[in-house]
Amino acid sequence: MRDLVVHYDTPLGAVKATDAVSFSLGAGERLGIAGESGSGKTTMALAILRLIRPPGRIAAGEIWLQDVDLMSLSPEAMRQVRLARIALIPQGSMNSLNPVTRIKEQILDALRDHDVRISRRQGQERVRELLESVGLRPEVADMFPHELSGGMKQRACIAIAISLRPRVIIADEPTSALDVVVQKQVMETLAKVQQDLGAAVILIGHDMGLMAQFVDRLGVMYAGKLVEISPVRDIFIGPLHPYTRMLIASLPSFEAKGTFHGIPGLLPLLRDLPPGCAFHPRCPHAFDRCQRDEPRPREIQPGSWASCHLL
Amino acid sequence: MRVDYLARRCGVFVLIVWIAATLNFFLPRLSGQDPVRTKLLQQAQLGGYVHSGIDAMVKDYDRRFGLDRPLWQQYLSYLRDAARLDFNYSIANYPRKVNELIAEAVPWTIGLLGTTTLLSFGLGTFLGALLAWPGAPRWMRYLMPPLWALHAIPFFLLGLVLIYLLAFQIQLLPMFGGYSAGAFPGLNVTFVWDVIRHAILPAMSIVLVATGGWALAMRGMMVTTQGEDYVTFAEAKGLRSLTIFVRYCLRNAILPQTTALALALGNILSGAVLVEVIFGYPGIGTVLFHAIRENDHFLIQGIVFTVIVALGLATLILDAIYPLLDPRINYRRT
Amino acid sequence: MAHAAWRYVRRNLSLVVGIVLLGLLALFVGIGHLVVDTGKSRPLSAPAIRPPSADHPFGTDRQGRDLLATMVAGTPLTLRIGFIAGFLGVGIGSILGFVSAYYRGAVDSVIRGIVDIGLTVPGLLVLIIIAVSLRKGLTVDQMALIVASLAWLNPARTVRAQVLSMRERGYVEVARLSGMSGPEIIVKELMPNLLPYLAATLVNAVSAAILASIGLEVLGLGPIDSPTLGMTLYWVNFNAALINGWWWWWLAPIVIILVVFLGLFFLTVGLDEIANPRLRRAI
Amino acid sequence: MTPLLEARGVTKIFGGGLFERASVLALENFSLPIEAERPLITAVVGESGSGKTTLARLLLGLTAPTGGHVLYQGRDLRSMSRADWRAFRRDVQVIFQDPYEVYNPFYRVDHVLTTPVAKFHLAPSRAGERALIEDVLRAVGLRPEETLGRFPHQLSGGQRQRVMVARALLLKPRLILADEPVSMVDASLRATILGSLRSINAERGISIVYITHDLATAYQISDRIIVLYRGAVAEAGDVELVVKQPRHPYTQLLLSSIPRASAERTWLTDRIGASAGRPDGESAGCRFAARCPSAMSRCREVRPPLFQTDRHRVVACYLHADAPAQPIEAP
Repeated sequence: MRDLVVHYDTPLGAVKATDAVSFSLGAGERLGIAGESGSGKTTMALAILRLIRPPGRIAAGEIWLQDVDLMSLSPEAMRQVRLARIALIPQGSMNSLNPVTRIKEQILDALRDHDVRISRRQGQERVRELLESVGLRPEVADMFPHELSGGMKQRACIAIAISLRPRVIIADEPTSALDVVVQKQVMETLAKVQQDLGAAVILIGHDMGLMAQFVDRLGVMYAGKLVEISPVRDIFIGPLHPYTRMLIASLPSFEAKGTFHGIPGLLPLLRDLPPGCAFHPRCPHAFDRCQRDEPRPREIQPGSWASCHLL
Repeated sequence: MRVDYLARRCGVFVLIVWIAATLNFFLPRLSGQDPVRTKLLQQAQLGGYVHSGIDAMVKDYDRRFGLDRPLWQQYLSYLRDAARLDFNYSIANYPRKVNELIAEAVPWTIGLLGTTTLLSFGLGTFLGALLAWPGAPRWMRYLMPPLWALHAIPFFLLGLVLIYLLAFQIQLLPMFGGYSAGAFPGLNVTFVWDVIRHAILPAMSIVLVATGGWALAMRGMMVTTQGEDYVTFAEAKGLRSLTIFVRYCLRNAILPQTTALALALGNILSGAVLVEVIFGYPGIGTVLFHAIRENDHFLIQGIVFTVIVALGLATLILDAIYPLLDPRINYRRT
Repeated sequence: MAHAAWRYVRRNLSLVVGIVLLGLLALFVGIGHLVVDTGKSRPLSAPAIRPPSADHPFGTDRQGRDLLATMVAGTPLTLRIGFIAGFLGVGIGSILGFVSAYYRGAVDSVIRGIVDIGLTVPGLLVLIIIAVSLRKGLTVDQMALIVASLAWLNPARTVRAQVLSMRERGYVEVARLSGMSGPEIIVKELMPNLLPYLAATLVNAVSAAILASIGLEVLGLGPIDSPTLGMTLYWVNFNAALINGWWWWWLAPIVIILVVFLGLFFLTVGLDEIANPRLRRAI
Repeated sequence: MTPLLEARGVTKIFGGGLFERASVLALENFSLPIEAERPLITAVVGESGSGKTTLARLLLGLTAPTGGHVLYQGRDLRSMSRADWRAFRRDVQVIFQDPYEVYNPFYRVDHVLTTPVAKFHLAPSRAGERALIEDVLRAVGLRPEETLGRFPHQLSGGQRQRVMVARALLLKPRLILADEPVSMVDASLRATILGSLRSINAERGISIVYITHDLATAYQISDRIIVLYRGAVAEAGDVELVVKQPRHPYTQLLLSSIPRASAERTWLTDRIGASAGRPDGESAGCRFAARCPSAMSRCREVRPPLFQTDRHRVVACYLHADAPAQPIEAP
């Protein structure tokens, strides 16, 4: 992804949901994108699949999948890419499955629309195989979404996502509504299927603990900008950007009891962002340059990028 | 689970039938004196060749519903009659039985009402769905304002306008009645064609108005479903827009539309009664109109009871169909 | 609140169209009463069957009524029936809806049962039975009461549904924990959010009541001697004005009824837009 | 000393009426005394369906228990007079979970603050009211001029939740019941709100019952903790003991399932976790038996009592049957 800019047209003027976001993803790599609400992380994920609907629109930027710029594809060509090469696992809290059709139908209709010619029997077999690979009993194929628990619904979505052996899986807060025990089982399933497929995973979320334990590299977004992106171990050992540092410090931990380091100030409103670096009103190290010009992302250490005037 | 859902629906139906009979019995007695009896006596004094029959009827009426009899006994005998669908003789067209008159009129109303309701529901739902589909042709958008305006007018009003334009001015279609005066009813092509020509205007006045309503409702529902999460995920699955439109949006938007149909049956029928009166169409509506004009209580009560029961049945059928469309119904209690 | 309301009206076209239509009607009736002698709406007060002319702008009918006078006198009567029945219906309906939704229990299931069944039964037929039984000379107000007897069903259902959804909201519990009593919560917490819905339900009820009253009158069950719009249509049908080509006889009532229904319809759409605006989310 | 608020052998069953389907046992024989003298922060931790929100509504008197008693200063809520209820409302206040649901869209946010002041006559004059409100707003880290006069949709989730905390402070309660107060708030603001709850307890001596699914925040803020599993207490006691040396298999499973925000990678194991499956129906024995790795036959027959394994910890598990069992409260 190079310099992606997504605008939302509102009665109060165009709002930049993501602003010049760039990053690269290796084959089979697990990249985490962490950020709080309004940071633009979900918008960025939907932009990759070109699913931004009005009033939103992709204003600028390129998204390369190996040697193809997705922005240049025709709508029909882009449709072919979805699921076959880039698949989405939706948010856990949403009702992402069609409430009135059985699970097997929702797997087979994806295969059919990607011109996969298989007989009915082969279809049933493929469905059973997919459900088993995500730890679901074969009977689930004939059940309706309302008959499944939260965890089972997410596993069904994972089964759908991997049905065409995609190269990239985007998981947008896949376990946000699940209990912590079920979350672990779902994430273990995701890890296993990713290894079997050798696919790359982009995990979008706000749970820093989940990021620490699952991803290889972590990007942190704030007010539509990618403020830092580094290997996950380095981020937790020595975070570069002040926001990342304060975010990690605010997390409840089992070591330091009774200490509370919140980040003062308010979350920024995308429609009237402060000049210069968007974080400067809340940043304890802010100095005059931070209020004037916007910091550019620079490679501070090999593989670690951050955009902050301090560095 | 489905059985007790249906059992409850049948219970509601039986309740509706009981209420129809009770309304018929108690409402006339609201004003203290018994209007049915006064009408009978008036008819008896008229005399004429049917005199003797009317006298017998008055005696029989007094025997069963005489004011000396306790009210609940009268009520019980009325319920027994209603259960046997026996509504006595029609006072105005004695010696013809009320059931005969109703039986003659019912096919016409079912023909008119059945076809127009299904036509307007089907057309309206399809049109509404299409209007919400981004892939729909551009000119469809200009269809919205006229549908809006038509939807606000009562059926019979449009009926009057249509009669004036298409029947009176251009004489394209017959203006009145169910079939030409001289035609001899029979299952031959000419008679059937004659009936159809007579039914076109009444049918049009219902369909043009009702279709707008269904289209508006469906379009609203389609717009809501298009915003649902399972549609976003369907797009992310790379499904063809037609698959998404039919199997994800339409399939879910049709549910509230069916419920709305069940609720709207009562109003549709009330509107149709007036259309029949305006067109002199030989259905239940016109028979009711004449019965009212001649104060023929037995005929009025017979028609009201039959129509309420028929509507209760139609609602029951729709309720039975609904779980087939929505699998969640038999899972959780309604 | 006033500023927000004005911004909505400017952006809310249907509300404006509705108000304009009903305004025109009010103007017509208002000026009519000044200019026209409504006495002429009685039979034999003008030569029969005259097409529109200088001294009878709307023409005359077979019984010798001047149609302009009839329209000017009749329209307010029909609207009166609609408003009385509408207000009574919404009044009774919302109280029942409130009580059953807020206090739940046996009361709720009884009211819900009556409303659900009441709405499946075609209202017009029940009204016919009532009207036929009270056959002796009906007045306009009696007509309104008859229509009102069923007009409360729909408002009860919509208000109950609204209150049920609001009652579960967190702010009702916060209000209770802040020391507010049941009735206070209804007035202070639920009522303000309900007003836009109530307004839309009221306009709907008035529209339905007018339709029902015209329906009864066309069937001949209306107040025989009063010049309401429905009775005019009854005489149109009674004298087969259509077949005889007396077009002016039915054109006037139809145009007015059209304006009434269209006006009320756009008003409802406009009020619905205010009740649940889709644009109220801040980014 | 009679506790300020006490749940004694409380049971709550939903449904089970004439027409309803199977009844749902939300809470079973739950006891919790809350003293006012030693203002503690008690955390109640459990997954969805553990009965923790039902417990909150029972303690607030918003729903009546099917069995057992909820006592305010020794008096059962159901037999309290209007005056008792007013005192109860002043002494026990609440912070709800969803900051978007608790504000009436028709009013400005000031409405949730001015109503309790008016209803409980907390301030003699308008100026007094203004001062009181500004004081509690500052106590939760909000600037009054940035908050008052605004409509709810003009404030962020975090700001709204802090206004709710301020509202609870207005009445100077002796107990605040917080039902998942930070689960819908962003991480950076979560710590600020938890911090203000902690300081309220320490500086103003207000006991707090903190209900959550997040064991980490529970550990960080509370003094004692109760772990609920499907309506029954699995383990309870001093938070250091329960979290650092968990005894009940369920508590151990909870702790091992939480991904730690640290550089070490201990969370992901390669085997597929036991498929959660849908827990089978109401078993007479321990409700965790179906998922418990060390379940014994005894576990499936009889509900385990609370065994007192340490001075400040009880565990409902037969693995510790050697410890003395607490008598089951007579409902």
